[in-house]
Amino acid sequence: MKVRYFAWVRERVGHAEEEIDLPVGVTSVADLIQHLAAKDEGYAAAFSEPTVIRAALDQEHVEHDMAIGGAREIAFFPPMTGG
Amino acid sequence: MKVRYFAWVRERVGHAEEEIDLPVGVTSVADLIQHLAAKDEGYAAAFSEPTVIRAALDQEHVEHDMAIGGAREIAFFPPMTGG
Amino acid sequence: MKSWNPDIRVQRESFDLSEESRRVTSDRADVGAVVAFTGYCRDEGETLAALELEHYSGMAEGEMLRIAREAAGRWPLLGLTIIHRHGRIVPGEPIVLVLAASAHRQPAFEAASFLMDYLKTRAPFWKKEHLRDGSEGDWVAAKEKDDSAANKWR
Amino acid sequence: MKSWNPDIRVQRESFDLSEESRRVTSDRADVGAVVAFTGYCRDEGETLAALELEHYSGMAEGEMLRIAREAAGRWPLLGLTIIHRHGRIVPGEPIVLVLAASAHRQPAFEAASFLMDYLKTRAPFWKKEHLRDGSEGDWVAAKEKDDSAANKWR
Repeated sequence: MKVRYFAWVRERVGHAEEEIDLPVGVTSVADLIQHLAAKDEGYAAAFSEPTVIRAALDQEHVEHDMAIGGAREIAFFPPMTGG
Repeated sequence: MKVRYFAWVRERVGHAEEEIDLPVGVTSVADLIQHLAAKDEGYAAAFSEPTVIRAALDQEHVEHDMAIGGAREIAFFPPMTGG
Repeated sequence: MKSWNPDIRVQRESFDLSEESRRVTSDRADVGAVVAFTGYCRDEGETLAALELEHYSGMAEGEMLRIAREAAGRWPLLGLTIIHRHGRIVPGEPIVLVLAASAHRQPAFEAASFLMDYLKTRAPFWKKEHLRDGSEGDWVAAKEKDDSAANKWR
Repeated sequence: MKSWNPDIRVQRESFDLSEESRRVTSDRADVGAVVAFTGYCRDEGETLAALELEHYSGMAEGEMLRIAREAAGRWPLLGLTIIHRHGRIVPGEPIVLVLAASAHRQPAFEAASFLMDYLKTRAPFWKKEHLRDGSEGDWVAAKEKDDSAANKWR
């Protein structure tokens, strides 16, 4: 699936998007955050405070306990500051 | 002093303004309304429900118990419908 | 903070929203929010030909200025414009503009809403209807709910 | 009542308030009230050179449309426009426009205020500061009070 990052999550991770295969055992948004945080220092910095990270599945806001299911795209970003 | 009338008060009275000398005994706005209502049928129709009539002394809203004092201009009109 | 005075106008002519917005925001960068309310003449289910707006010249401007100063005392505003038209206005045309500028959105929204509620009940304007069937309609009746809307700010 | 769809735009270019207002009011005479909120880029005490607005293309439009439909379900609106800019925006320039049209003023005020509160907390846009001293500033932090403003509509 495609993973997208925005704002300072993107800057810390080091890229705007990537394709990943969901590892066995990763079923919820929270699982994926934990998995990504372990990849390297950049990811660790991006996800060091998981509770502030917002997530969207197929471009809709979701909570961290949401199952990823068959979503094609997941996005992680800080609280929004538009308007 | 100058007395001015607006909207349906003006239409019922039959003119937009007039000069009057305050009769002895007329000291408050309510007194003047009572005095005017007795002038003729038009005035009587204009002031038949005194409580709905709004008044302004020298172009500021006042209550009916306000003393007319040395005001140069008094105005009577229905509740406003601007905006 | 730049000093400013409320911009109060009573006029026959219409107005341009963009121009009025520029007037309060140009040459400055401390304004973060502008709320512009425009009130229009409705055709009341295609029955209305026009509204004739009568006003008390002099008092109208004075009352609008008092209302504007009241708003400026209640909220941290950076600019304020009130334009009220008089004369004959046909359906679809604007009647009134209230524009409030502030650093943040909340004061601008509240001030604009307050100004409209107060204008409705305190500014000396009266609307008379002219109907499409050629007859002279009634004077528009004041609404109870306009009074209660104004009272909520007390 | 004419049927209508919310007008949702995410764009680099600025917008014209009068033109957007005309778009929702022309060729009809049932609109009695238009509330237009414009949000501007402030210079933050002359420290800010520009804001860079990043957005999640696709989701931004989708979320704005969901918010607009939510407003249309809550208030008797006759038109609704939301324009949000992205890219580099300098102080004094507009960032966002929310415009709500209704027969009466209360729904227009409430819907515009609701839309702004929801946009702030749900539309995927992020602001990064570029400072006048040449340094890259921080990402603007989300405000606790924006969350509470949005929550009051629940």
